[in-house]
Amino acid sequence: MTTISYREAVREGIRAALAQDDRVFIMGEDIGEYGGCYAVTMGLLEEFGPERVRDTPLSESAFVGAGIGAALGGMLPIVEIMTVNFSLLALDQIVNTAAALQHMSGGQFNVPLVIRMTTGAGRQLAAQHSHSFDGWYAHIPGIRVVAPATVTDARWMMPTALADPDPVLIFEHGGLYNASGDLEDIGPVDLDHAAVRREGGDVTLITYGGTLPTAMSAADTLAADGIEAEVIDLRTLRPLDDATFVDSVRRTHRAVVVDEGWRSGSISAEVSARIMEQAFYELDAPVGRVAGKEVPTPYARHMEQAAIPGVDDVVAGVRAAMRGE
Amino acid sequence: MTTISYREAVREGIRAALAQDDRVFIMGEDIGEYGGCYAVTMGLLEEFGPERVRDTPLSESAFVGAGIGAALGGMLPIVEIMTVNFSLLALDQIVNTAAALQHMSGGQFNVPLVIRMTTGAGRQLAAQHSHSFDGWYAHIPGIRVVAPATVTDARWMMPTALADPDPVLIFEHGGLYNASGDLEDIGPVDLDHAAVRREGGDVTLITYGGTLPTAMSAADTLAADGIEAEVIDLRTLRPLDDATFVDSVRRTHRAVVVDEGWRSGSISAEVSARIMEQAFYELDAPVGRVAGKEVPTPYARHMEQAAIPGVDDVVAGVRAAMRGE
Amino acid sequence: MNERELLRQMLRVRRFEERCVELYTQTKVRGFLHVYIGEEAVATGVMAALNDDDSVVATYREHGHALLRGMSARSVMAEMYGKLTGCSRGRGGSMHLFDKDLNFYGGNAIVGGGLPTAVGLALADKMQKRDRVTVCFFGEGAMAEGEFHESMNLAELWQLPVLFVCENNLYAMGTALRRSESETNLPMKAASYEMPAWSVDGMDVLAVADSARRAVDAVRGGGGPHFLEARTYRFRAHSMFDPERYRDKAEVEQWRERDPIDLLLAKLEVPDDELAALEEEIRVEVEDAVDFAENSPDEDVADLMTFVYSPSSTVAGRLS
Amino acid sequence: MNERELLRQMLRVRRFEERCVELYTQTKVRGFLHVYIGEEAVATGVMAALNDDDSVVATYREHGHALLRGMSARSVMAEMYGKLTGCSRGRGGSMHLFDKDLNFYGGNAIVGGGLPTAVGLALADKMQKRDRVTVCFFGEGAMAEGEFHESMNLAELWQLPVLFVCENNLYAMGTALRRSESETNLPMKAASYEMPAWSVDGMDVLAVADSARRAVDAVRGGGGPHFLEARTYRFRAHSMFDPERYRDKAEVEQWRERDPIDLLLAKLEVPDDELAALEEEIRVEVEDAVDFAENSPDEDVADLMTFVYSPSSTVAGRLS
Ligand SMILES: Cc1ncc(C[n+]2csc(CCOP(=O)(O)OP(=O)(O)O)c2C)c(N)n1
Ligand SMILES: Cc1ncc(C[n+]2csc(CCOP(=O)(O)OP(=O)(O)O)c2C)c(N)n1
Ligand SMILES: [Mg+2]
Ligand SMILES: [Mg+2]
Repeated sequence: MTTISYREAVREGIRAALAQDDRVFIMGEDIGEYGGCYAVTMGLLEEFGPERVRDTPLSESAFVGAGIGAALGGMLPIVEIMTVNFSLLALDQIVNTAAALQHMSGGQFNVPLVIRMTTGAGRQLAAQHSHSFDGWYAHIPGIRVVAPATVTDARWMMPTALADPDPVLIFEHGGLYNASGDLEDIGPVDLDHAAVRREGGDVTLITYGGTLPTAMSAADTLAADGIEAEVIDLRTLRPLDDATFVDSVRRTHRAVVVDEGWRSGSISAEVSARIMEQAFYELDAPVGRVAGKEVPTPYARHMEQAAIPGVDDVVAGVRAAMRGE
Repeated sequence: MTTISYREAVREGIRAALAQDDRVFIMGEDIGEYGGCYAVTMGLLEEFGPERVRDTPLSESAFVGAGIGAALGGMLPIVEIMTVNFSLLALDQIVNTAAALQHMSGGQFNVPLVIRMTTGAGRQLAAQHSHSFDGWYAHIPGIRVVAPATVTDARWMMPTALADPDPVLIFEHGGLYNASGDLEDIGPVDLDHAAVRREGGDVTLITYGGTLPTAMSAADTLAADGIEAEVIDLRTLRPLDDATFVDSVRRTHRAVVVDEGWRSGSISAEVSARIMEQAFYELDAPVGRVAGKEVPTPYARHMEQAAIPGVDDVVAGVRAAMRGE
Repeated sequence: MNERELLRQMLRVRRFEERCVELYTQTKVRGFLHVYIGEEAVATGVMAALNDDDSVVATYREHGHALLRGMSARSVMAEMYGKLTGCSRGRGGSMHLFDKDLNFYGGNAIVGGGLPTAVGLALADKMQKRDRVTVCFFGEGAMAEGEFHESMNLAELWQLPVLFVCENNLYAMGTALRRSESETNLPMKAASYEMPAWSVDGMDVLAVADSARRAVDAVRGGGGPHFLEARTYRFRAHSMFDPERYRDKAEVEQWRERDPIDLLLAKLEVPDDELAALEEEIRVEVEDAVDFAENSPDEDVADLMTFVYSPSSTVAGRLS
Repeated sequence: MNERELLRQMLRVRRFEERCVELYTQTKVRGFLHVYIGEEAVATGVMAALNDDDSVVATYREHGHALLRGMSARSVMAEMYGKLTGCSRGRGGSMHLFDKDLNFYGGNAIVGGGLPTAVGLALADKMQKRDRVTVCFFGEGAMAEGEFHESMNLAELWQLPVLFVCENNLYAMGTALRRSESETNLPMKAASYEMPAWSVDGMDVLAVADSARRAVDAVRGGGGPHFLEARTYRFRAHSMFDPERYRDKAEVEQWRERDPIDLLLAKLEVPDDELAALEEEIRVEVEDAVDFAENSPDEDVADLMTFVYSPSSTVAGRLS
């Protein structure tokens, strides 16, 4: 087993796909000559050339839309949007075309498009570079939304995403790029199922992406106090694998959802509502939510940290759940 | 008391604002010479002239952004986006600028902008003209999201929205334009509070906008069976007035949320999660959701109707809640 | 395509749409209905220049494009009736006609929204070294949208085999061109991307066919994207909800004198009986389509959730 | 503004930013940092043409614009330190500098995102019959965005008092202009909106000042929007995370020979002691700003939720 960074793992996922299938190409702003804003695509231009590692002008709507057209034309495009906030410029193409086309055409056209973007706060990039719209995108039928939280998933979600006949959005948390971990040779990730990252019988911690490390640390802290948390990594935000977390809650009778997105209308609300619907009578306490503060992300480090869930917040959330609050 | 249509009520709200305050103007596609895509602004051009009733080219991002700039420059713009789906083209301006600017500038700049748009299905306009992103927008801090469900609210939300120092999005359900009702002379609507549209002690029905009539009809049907539903019209989707619906649930011990938006990640999930958090121990049954099917809206009438909540669905949802399911 | 065939196609589209308008009034067809009446020469002329495996992207005003591309009147009419036998199973309606077998990518009701798709189709053709052209139709109103600008730039920068056809009917709903564009000379706009561009009389189907042939040949020959403005006019309202307050009756009348069908008829010497036979043939085709639609089944409501995801998707399996 | 003052302002911006780079290396300043080194003549020349009540919209590369518009080095530096005394209370950082009193609308990190705001500010001025001009700065990379296109059209269509200043430094991050625009003659693009446009040597502050004066006067005089391209170059990396693989060292060196400060110094005959005094004055100002920032308090975390909504909003009252 090798230890690599999350950044390298994402790159390896892309590289392997480019090497294996001629239909695969990647396009986006500064992915080629610059080497990628977050250096994810560094070296790919040299290896695969400018046709398949295609720098685009600043025009999110057109190049995402071109990804749709290219997918319809038989290619398997990977489109990189530099930062989640900029994806709003392409939202018309994603929602009104990519997600809707198949249904709208009565099943004639599917769109095998993969869109990757960097999400999340923690790097003092302020309000136009730091949000977490991952859970928000999960509202849209017709697309699949996934978020690799580990090095292994960062590597192995790509082949599953490319094999998917429909649009897949991959959210890579910017705070994870420098994280290192063991790369397991698991092959393409099963994106239909959440992963249990830690077993425990006292409470279920449900999270994904950038907050998985936070939840895992919190679980360690809690374990020292005798509280065993089961930590579930959703992996896929749409469609939600509710069976996995509902089963867990049926055993633990308590749940806390951890999510960096703004609390109201976040994926944590949906998880809470599903547990309400499917396991209400099994609950010993209300499902808690530890989510992002509802504020455009501030630049100053202490303010930014206060805006996103930290280990202490998760620990406090679990303790409240244990008290039945 | 006069009986007027919802369309006329919206128009009267705009007309009165234009007449009362020189800073108010309205812009959007075909609001002037054409008379408005849904005839809402018919006659305003003639009354107020082309400077204040300003037709724009097809460029949602720029004219919404120009609304932001004009608001910063001391005007009180009302921007019309013809249909909710097209607002995705302007989402960058709404989320990355209008909603974020005040916080990002440390409180220096507020944006008193009102954006109106038509939302919702039911008119066989298919997948690019029929969605309900109302609840989705409610995820964004920095904006207020409101939805008039009655003729009176359609008339009287506008002055409150214009008096708001911050961006307000008004969602008008297209299915309501032709509905008529009594116009009450209530003055500017209190947008900080939900409205109890019907009192009842057995179950709380929580809804807003286009599905209020559906919920009211369902309540009538249920009353015939001896089930008295309290019907709450949220009015404002962001920020949610949870006190009103949580109080009601504390009395009824059961709740069903009715919402045309796609179920996963809808406002109904947030309402459910808040009841979970604030009234878990008062609940006799899990909070139910009667929401839109997660599908791009189909054209065929029977399919479209199957995709959105109807009276029968609400009745069934309440009966399930009464059975404790 | 010979001149008789161009005439036949234009007439076919005209009669089909006239029938649609009637059916709308009878509430058989619902939603938004945008007819192409008056503009038929544009798509008729352009389609004549295409090969079978070329791709077409159109707008919500696309009944004509669909028929001209080879879709049957039955599948289009049934779609407008919302029936299962419609091209899109009745899920799309008038604004969302598609046909995969014909590379007809529809049917986009977001103004400007089809342009990036066309760019991508052309990119796929180029990358796969296929000898295909993608034609993208849009109205002059779409040219104010950012997606127009971004798409033109991308297509030219990457030298993609796409032909942009602007159907300039002078109005975007009620907005006259001079109120939507500061520069109303549209080829000048294309020139600002260094894209070869020219205008053609969109009422003269022979002129359109000729221009389109030149443009398509240039694109296919590796000349990069081209832009063609067809100057035309819609004789009817924008949609069925349009009081037409924004233009003079006189202006409409003036343009009606240049009805593309009449212009071609004036040029060809079609004997009365031949014309009558043609009209009859078309009448039969249209009425057959109406009968077909009337007698077609609705889609089963139980299938509502199909095709949100592909049948082969594991997601679809889980949701059904 | 006289030539000595132009020199002083350019030097001030240069020294301030050089210090920022040091502070970044020392991890005092964080996030993304984009410096304007090499491009100072552009904003210096343009700002010299503005009145006090004119409005300015800039980008994330806006330290210079902020200082030149009249913001104190203290408020800018404290902002970059993330301190409460910063212009935006430390919430914005380098990319989000704002000053309401100076009509400085910042500070937009969405490429192209500021253009619609500028259009709206100019619209407000026009509707209120105020004799003001709005200047909007952006990079040549922004011109590929749809928001550029839509904004240009709207401004020209409505004849708004706005000056669009394109800071063409030849690169958008690592993307050379010829790889981002099919037409690299930028005034041609403006011309496609019928907007008067010209280019100026962005390394020659006197030329910029002269061009900007002409443009601002024309805009203020009712001549509608104008477009000015300033041809410049950034001497440093795009941001602090840029390996600069996309351009030759030689190219950079060539441009450095046209350093705007050196060019002006060569023209003016500034005695050594005067220059030394000027440098010292600036050093003192910059160090004072650093001290100020170092010694300023952080914002109280308890205030995190303020200014999501206006303090006068009933929403804000409910949420606090
Ligand atoms: C993005 C978007 N904005 C607005 C509309 C509403 N709308 C539909 S058609 C139309 C006019 C389009 O005019 P043009 O492009 O000239 O095409 P035409 O209808 O004249 O064929 C408008 C404003 C839309 N469908 N999409
Ligand atoms: C909409 C959007 N897309 C991408 C980015 C990332 N980005 C930041 S600056 C930049 C280059 C902009 O180049 P240009 O407009 O020429 O300005 P310069 O940096 O050269 O001053 C890019 C791609 C962004 N901030 N916003
Ligand atoms: Mg038109
Ligand atoms: Mg640049």
